[in-house]
Amino acid sequence: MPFMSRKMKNSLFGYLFIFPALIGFLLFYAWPAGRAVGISFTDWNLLSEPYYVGLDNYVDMLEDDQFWNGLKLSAYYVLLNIPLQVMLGLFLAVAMDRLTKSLFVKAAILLPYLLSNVLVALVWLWMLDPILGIVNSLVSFFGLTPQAYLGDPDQALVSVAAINIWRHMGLCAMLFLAGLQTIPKYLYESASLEGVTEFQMFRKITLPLLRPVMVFVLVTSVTGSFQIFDTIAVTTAGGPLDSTRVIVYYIVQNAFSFYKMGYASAMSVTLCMIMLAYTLLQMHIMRASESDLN
Amino acid sequence: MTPARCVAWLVLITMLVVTLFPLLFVAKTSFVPAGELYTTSTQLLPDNPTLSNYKKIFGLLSTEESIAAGGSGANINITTSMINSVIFTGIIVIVQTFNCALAAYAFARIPFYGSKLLFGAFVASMMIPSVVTLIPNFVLMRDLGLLNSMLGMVAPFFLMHGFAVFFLRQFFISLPKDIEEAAQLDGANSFMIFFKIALPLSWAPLMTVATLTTINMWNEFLWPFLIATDDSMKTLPVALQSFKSQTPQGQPDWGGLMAATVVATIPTIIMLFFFGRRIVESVQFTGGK
Amino acid sequence: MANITLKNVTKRFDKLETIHSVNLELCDGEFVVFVGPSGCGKSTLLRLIAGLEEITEGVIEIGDKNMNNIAPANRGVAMVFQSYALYPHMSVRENMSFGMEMRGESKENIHTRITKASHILQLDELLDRKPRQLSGGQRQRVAIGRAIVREPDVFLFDEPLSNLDAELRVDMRIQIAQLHKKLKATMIYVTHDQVEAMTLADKIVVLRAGHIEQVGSPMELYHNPNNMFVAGFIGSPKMNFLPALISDIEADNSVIVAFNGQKILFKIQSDKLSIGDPVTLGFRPEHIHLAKQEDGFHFDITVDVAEHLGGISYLYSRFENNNMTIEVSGENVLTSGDVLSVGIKQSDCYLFDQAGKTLIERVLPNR
Amino acid sequence: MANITLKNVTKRFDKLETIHSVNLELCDGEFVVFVGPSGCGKSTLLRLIAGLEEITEGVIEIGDKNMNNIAPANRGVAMVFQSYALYPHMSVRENMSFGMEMRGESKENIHTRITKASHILQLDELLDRKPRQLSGGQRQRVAIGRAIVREPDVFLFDEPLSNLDAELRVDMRIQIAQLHKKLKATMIYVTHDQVEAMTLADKIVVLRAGHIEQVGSPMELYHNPNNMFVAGFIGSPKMNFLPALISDIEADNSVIVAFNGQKILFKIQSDKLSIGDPVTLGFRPEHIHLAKQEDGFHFDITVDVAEHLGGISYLYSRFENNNMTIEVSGENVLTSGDVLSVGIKQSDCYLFDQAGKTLIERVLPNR
Amino acid sequence: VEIKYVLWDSNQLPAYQQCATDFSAKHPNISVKITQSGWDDYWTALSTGFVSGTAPDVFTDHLAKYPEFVKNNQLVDLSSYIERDKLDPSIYTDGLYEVWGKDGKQFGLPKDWDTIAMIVNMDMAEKAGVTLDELNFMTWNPQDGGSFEQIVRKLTLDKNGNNATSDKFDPNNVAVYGYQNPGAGGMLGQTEWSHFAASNGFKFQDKPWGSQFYYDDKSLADTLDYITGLAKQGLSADFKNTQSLGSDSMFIAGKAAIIPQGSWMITYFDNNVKSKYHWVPLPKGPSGKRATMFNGLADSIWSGSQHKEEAWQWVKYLGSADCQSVVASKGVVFPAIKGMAEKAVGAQMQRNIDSSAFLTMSQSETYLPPIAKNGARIDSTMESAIQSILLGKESAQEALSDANKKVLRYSK
Ligand SMILES: Nc1ncnc2c1ncn2[C@@H]1O[C@H](COP(=O)(O)OP(=O)(O)OP(=O)(O)O)[C@@H](O)[C@H]1O
Ligand SMILES: Nc1ncnc2c1ncn2[C@@H]1O[C@H](COP(=O)(O)OP(=O)(O)OP(=O)(O)O)[C@@H](O)[C@H]1O
Ligand SMILES: [Mg+2]
Ligand SMILES: [Mg+2]
Repeated sequence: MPFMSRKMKNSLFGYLFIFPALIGFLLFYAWPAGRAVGISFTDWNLLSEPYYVGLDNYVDMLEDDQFWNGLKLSAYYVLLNIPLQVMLGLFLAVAMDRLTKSLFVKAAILLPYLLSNVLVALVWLWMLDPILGIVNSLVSFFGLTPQAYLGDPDQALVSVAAINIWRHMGLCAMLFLAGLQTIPKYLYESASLEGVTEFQMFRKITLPLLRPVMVFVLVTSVTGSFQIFDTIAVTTAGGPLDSTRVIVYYIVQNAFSFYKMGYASAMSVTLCMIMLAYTLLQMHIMRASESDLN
Repeated sequence: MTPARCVAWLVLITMLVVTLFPLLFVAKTSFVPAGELYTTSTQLLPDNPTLSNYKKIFGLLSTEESIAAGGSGANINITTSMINSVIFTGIIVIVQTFNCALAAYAFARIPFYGSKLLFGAFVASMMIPSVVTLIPNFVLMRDLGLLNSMLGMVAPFFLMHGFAVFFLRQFFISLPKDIEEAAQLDGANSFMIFFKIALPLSWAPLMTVATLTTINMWNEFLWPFLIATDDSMKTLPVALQSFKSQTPQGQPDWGGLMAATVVATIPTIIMLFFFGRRIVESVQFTGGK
Repeated sequence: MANITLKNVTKRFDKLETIHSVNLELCDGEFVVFVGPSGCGKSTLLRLIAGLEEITEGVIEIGDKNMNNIAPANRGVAMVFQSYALYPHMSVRENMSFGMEMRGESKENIHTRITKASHILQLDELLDRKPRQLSGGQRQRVAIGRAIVREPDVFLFDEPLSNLDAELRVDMRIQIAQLHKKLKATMIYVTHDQVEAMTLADKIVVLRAGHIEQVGSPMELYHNPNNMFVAGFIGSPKMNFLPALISDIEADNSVIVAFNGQKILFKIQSDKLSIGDPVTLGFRPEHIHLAKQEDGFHFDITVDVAEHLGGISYLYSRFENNNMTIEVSGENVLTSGDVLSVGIKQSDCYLFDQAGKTLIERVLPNR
Repeated sequence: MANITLKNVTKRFDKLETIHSVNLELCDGEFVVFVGPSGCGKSTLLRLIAGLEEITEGVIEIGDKNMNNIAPANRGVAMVFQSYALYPHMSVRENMSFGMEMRGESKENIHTRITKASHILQLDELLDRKPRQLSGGQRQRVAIGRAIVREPDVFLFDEPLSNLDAELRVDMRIQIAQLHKKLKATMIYVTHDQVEAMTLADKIVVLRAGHIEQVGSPMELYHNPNNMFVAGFIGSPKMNFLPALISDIEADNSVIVAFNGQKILFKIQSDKLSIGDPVTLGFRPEHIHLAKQEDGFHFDITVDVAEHLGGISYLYSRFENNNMTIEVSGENVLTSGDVLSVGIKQSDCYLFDQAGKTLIERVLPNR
Repeated sequence: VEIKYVLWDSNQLPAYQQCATDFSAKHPNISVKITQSGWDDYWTALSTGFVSGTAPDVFTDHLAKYPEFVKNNQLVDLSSYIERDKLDPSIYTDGLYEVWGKDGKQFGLPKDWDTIAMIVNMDMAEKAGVTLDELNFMTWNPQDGGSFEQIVRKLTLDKNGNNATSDKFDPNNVAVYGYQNPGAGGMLGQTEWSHFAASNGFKFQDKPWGSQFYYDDKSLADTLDYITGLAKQGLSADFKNTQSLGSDSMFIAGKAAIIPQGSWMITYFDNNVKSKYHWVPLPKGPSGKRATMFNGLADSIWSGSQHKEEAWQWVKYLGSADCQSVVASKGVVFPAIKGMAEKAVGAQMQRNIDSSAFLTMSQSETYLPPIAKNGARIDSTMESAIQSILLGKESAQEALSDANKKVLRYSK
């Protein structure tokens, strides 16, 4: 088709390639999301007809302490969760790449992720029970002071973060491990001849070349953490003393307990915007669309 | 072994212990008879190991026996739900991974109108809270008459997932360009390059995504729960949810829950060992100089 | 029909202009060699012709058809990449058959062609290996094989023999020459090897920093380089350049050049020259004799370094403050510090004006 | 001290044995060149010495210390990879400084060394580019630069100049020779270029299919190749081989060889020879004259292809059913089909027995 | 016609399955398909069903949830059916029928009821010299705790085996807690505090559906102060230490000697408690009476049902003596129809479970759980407030006053 410019031809191919995914996106994401934006301007309790209230929901939201508290807790949770999770995941991945190729280690590291969120939460709920749990009995065994963990407003969110780190560390490691495979081995050979230490190789070769995957992990794990719900629903239900009532928990509560779907939608839209802004920033800063390998 | 490596090994082993310990706890609890759950909760081994929890899972106990063993009286057809789960997960993993790989490749390599915007939108799809999508999607399934059907169960998942698209694209951008250029000169069109070059070179990320999708879908509860109301359609997590809390204040049937977990996890563990090798056995990019 | 025309082809990477408005016409079935210093734009030109890079300005035509918007796949070219670009996940055989499969060649056809090519390239025993299990030279041969089995209209070879040993290289060179004869395809060949360039080319294109310096047959370039750059670039070791002066201009374009106290008459266009102008004399190392020549210059040099290669030796020497390289054939035991008297025939001398442009137009030897 | 000893070094990839029990001693400060056909194991040997591959059997010692279990980082070697192995995310400058920085060299030190190296390698203007923005030859120079700024005890060069143009190549060759003189480091150098091998090497190691065929100085190999393989491999174009016969054995190791109806006496060990044995005569292309020589063979050849390179021409010819390559210097217009009478001096002849082993031991020219 | 019916308690599933079988025998044209799902998922599925029009025809309803459904017309008003079929509401235990009605409409037929009692570890009681008699007749007041507290003190042991009546008792190293408060309890305090408070004169609400709430009443504040005080003295575990597995598990594990719990847990405890135990009535409070929340479930019909008539037949059957006697005979819960509870207790007796304490409680002063729209929000507010009291972050009176203000706003 010589009458078509290269760009047009590319576009044809491009859309053919994304066609199935695009359908899925439009049907199951774009349309509900668009609807949610619409609903956010209404008062809707799920069961009866919504009616238009303009920006009321957004105004309410700005004045709602619980909303701000939820956002703050979510942000705090992300800060507790991500650095450690990513660092541990990275360490594991590098260890699996450079230390041992053992399939057992690989499988073992991913095992926690095989359990569903809810199950993981239940298991830890049990183990972290201050009186009956095995963790405190280990803690006492080592002569330390038993803690209340999920029951203590000061520790609850940290405990939830720890649970999630435990579950997701292996996932992170898997993602990074896949990323490590793209780094040509000869770079390490070359570096090792230059007398570069393992740690320096990590810093100067692995990390920079892992960038595309790193952006991915950062974006998905941060936005994923922002959406933490299951674990909290199972372990603390937002308590004690609201110390774990993170934003999504609050949104779900509004939607399905308080039947305030309009308000929940407004908060969802806002949350979505915040995450999107973060994502765009992160992807821009880390040049997500470029790879140094090309 | 250098000291750095020794330290690394130590840390790795510590992390392995921390990782595995709770799982041992799960396994242990699955062998604890009701009534000893709380008295042995700080022990590593059960005092009187029993298989009754497993019998419960496999429906080998009558309802009354099962209730007496601290369980619920729910009837579980584990074979059916296991088969359903395999079909459900299988369809999604295969179709979704394929669709996402296609899309990811286009986003990485084909400069088409609107690609940046659409990619952004796909990434953003991961950030839409499920509160927002649940009901519209459910209504859509109802309107399409897909309630209680396998198609309805897989519908929101099998066409695309932002996670997979994003992940795979990040790999496709790292593929050596000159190899694809060589393929272009060899007369391959974009589809051929995708199938013959990009896909085979991306075994590691593809397997990683497939593995993660398998795990997620194997555990997916809410959607199949809502769609599949028929016993014959239930997936494993839906069938096993009766081991979770029954009443607002009640405790789950811990022993049953843990046994169910062990049983439900075994297929994924097998899969992990099966695919694990592929995951890291990637092609090194040594086609060049 | 695969004549190739480049019209004002310009290529910029970001702001960096690498190819500057290049014009070039290559005839169908011609064997064209691109030479030029490292980084002058040879590979870039090939990639532009193949369509792997978009041209910033200008037009590329193959077989009289504008190719600017034609995808690489449809240009009918095969290329040996400087970096090989083998498919890492495919065996050697698959690497070679891929292109043919894409074009729907029959199984037998593919098989015969691969068998033949792998035989020529001495790859028979490696057909089932993956690229990572090959040595550098073996990979390079696979890259060649991948291109030649395709039998396209246009071949683009980017230093295809650089990693092969001398013997294989000669072999391959001959094979490529034969292939060219057989297929009558247009071939563009980038090389740094003088012998390859001189022996294979119908036409050599000398590039410098994104410009074309001269286009011509090998003998033309050897005997009549346009300028000092081409003169220095064609021939190895490089031509020696020494400063001289115009001491007199007689009628009839007879110019007398003074060098080392000797004066010799050259028959050259004298229009733009005036007495006292500095000029540059060029002598090729292989034209310098260890004895005074009748009708020519002679002078004494001091050997700095002597390299003995067996059949010939290179003497890196000094004349006054100029470096001189001399090729001496036959056994000898010359070494550093030796002072030699050397001579060169007038007919072997090259002469360039101040701007480096040639002053002598030689008649090519011809049977 | 960086003498290198290989004792029974064997390397197997899976089941494939690539290096077969190699023994080699390289002295401290020596310049050693590895040559051999493509795929013979040169790169593998370098990688074994560097410690990038584990040796399957045997011992490698550097400076008399067993290196088998020493990490590459601690062997004190720098290597130019055949595939360059540049860090794709670092600029040229960073590529070169990386190793030094990591070893804590001072900023100024790094700076001066890089400035110097980049000047030598003509990379000054490319220091801030990333590898992907470089041409093939530029990348190769960066790879060289990265190795030489390190100034280690042992250099391993794997075809470091293969992608450079002739002029640059000569330059670089001289620079490497000077570097060797200055640093007195042990250098191992893989090349396919005869000139490089002959001019740089203190010692040449000829490899074939994972075996060492011969070790010696360039002149030794040129004049006294152990066998036909080495004879054929050293020197370009390749030596011509023609079949001959032992027609008579006189006393005193005087053997008479019959070829083309001519009989000539060679002074060689006659113990293992008997009358009527077939032998192989070797003539180097550069030793064949276009005239009958006193004391030597002469015969008529038919030119198949004539390659004119300017200063010299190669005539690919036939004598009876044997291919012959002849180097002719000076201008000429010989071409395909010409029949020439050629001669060769007895002293330029090589002679090999049936198994290909040399029969003549020559005294090397020496001042 | 197939009627879809859902419930959340799997313990009851066998009984209702039996009912369904019997029902189908009587109504050959109607079959009943029962689906059971756990508490949380149950309500999610139900909401989605309402929104999308795919909810089950009949479902087990809860007092805390139904006001919202009523408000949004999701429930069928049964009064006309009841009238038509001349159903007699007085067969149900008093109060159970009325709470499911509003303004003359009726939204459910009662299926069962529950009360609260205390379960006591008798091995410990015997060791501490506490008799069953003493336990059966405990008294309580917010000042000194009455005989209840005395018993609790005797049952509380530190690591060295000293009980809390002794001077040597170490409140920071308790091995067994005499009494364990289950938690904060939200707006109901069903097992947590409402029984203490009610016996201290507390009242939730002016009337069902009323907009007046009395959470700021001193009677409640005193009660909560008292409960908080128990933990301070080491007689109960701290609130924050009991939020994971909770008091039930502590009791089963032998870490708590007495806990309050509802009748729906009878079977569970019997299956899990290995030591000797006994259910005893709640203590009498300052009012001189025992008090317990009297709560019940009902079956409702969804207004979107396509088969309302058949659904009604099923609901009617569920609320009939035929079905409820089946339920009673299984001894899982106490059916709503008068006299059936005794039958259930009898059935339990046959399994060596003495659940008569619950009957006793049902015959003492009972009160209904509060009913209001925006129940979930009120619940959430109260939960936070009471947590902060139990955690010692705020004084009871203050926290309750603040909370009640919010509650009043929501209930308007
Ligand atoms: N990883 C590998 N697995 C199997 N065989 C290999 C591997 N690497 C190299 N070889 C084989 O070992 C032999 C020696 O390879 P090596 O790279 O040392 O050759 P070389 O002498 O450097 O050749 P060249 O001049 O072509 O670079 C070759 O035949 C090659 O095919
Ligand atoms: N992607 C790029 N971005 C910027 N500059 C580039 C890029 N690719 C090539 N160049 C520059 O363009 C010039 C020409 O490069 P090219 O690869 O065509 O050289 P070449 O003639 O093939 O050299 P060589 O003989 O070394 O392979 C070089 O100076 C190179 O640095
Ligand atoms: Mg190039
Ligand atoms: Mg090599």
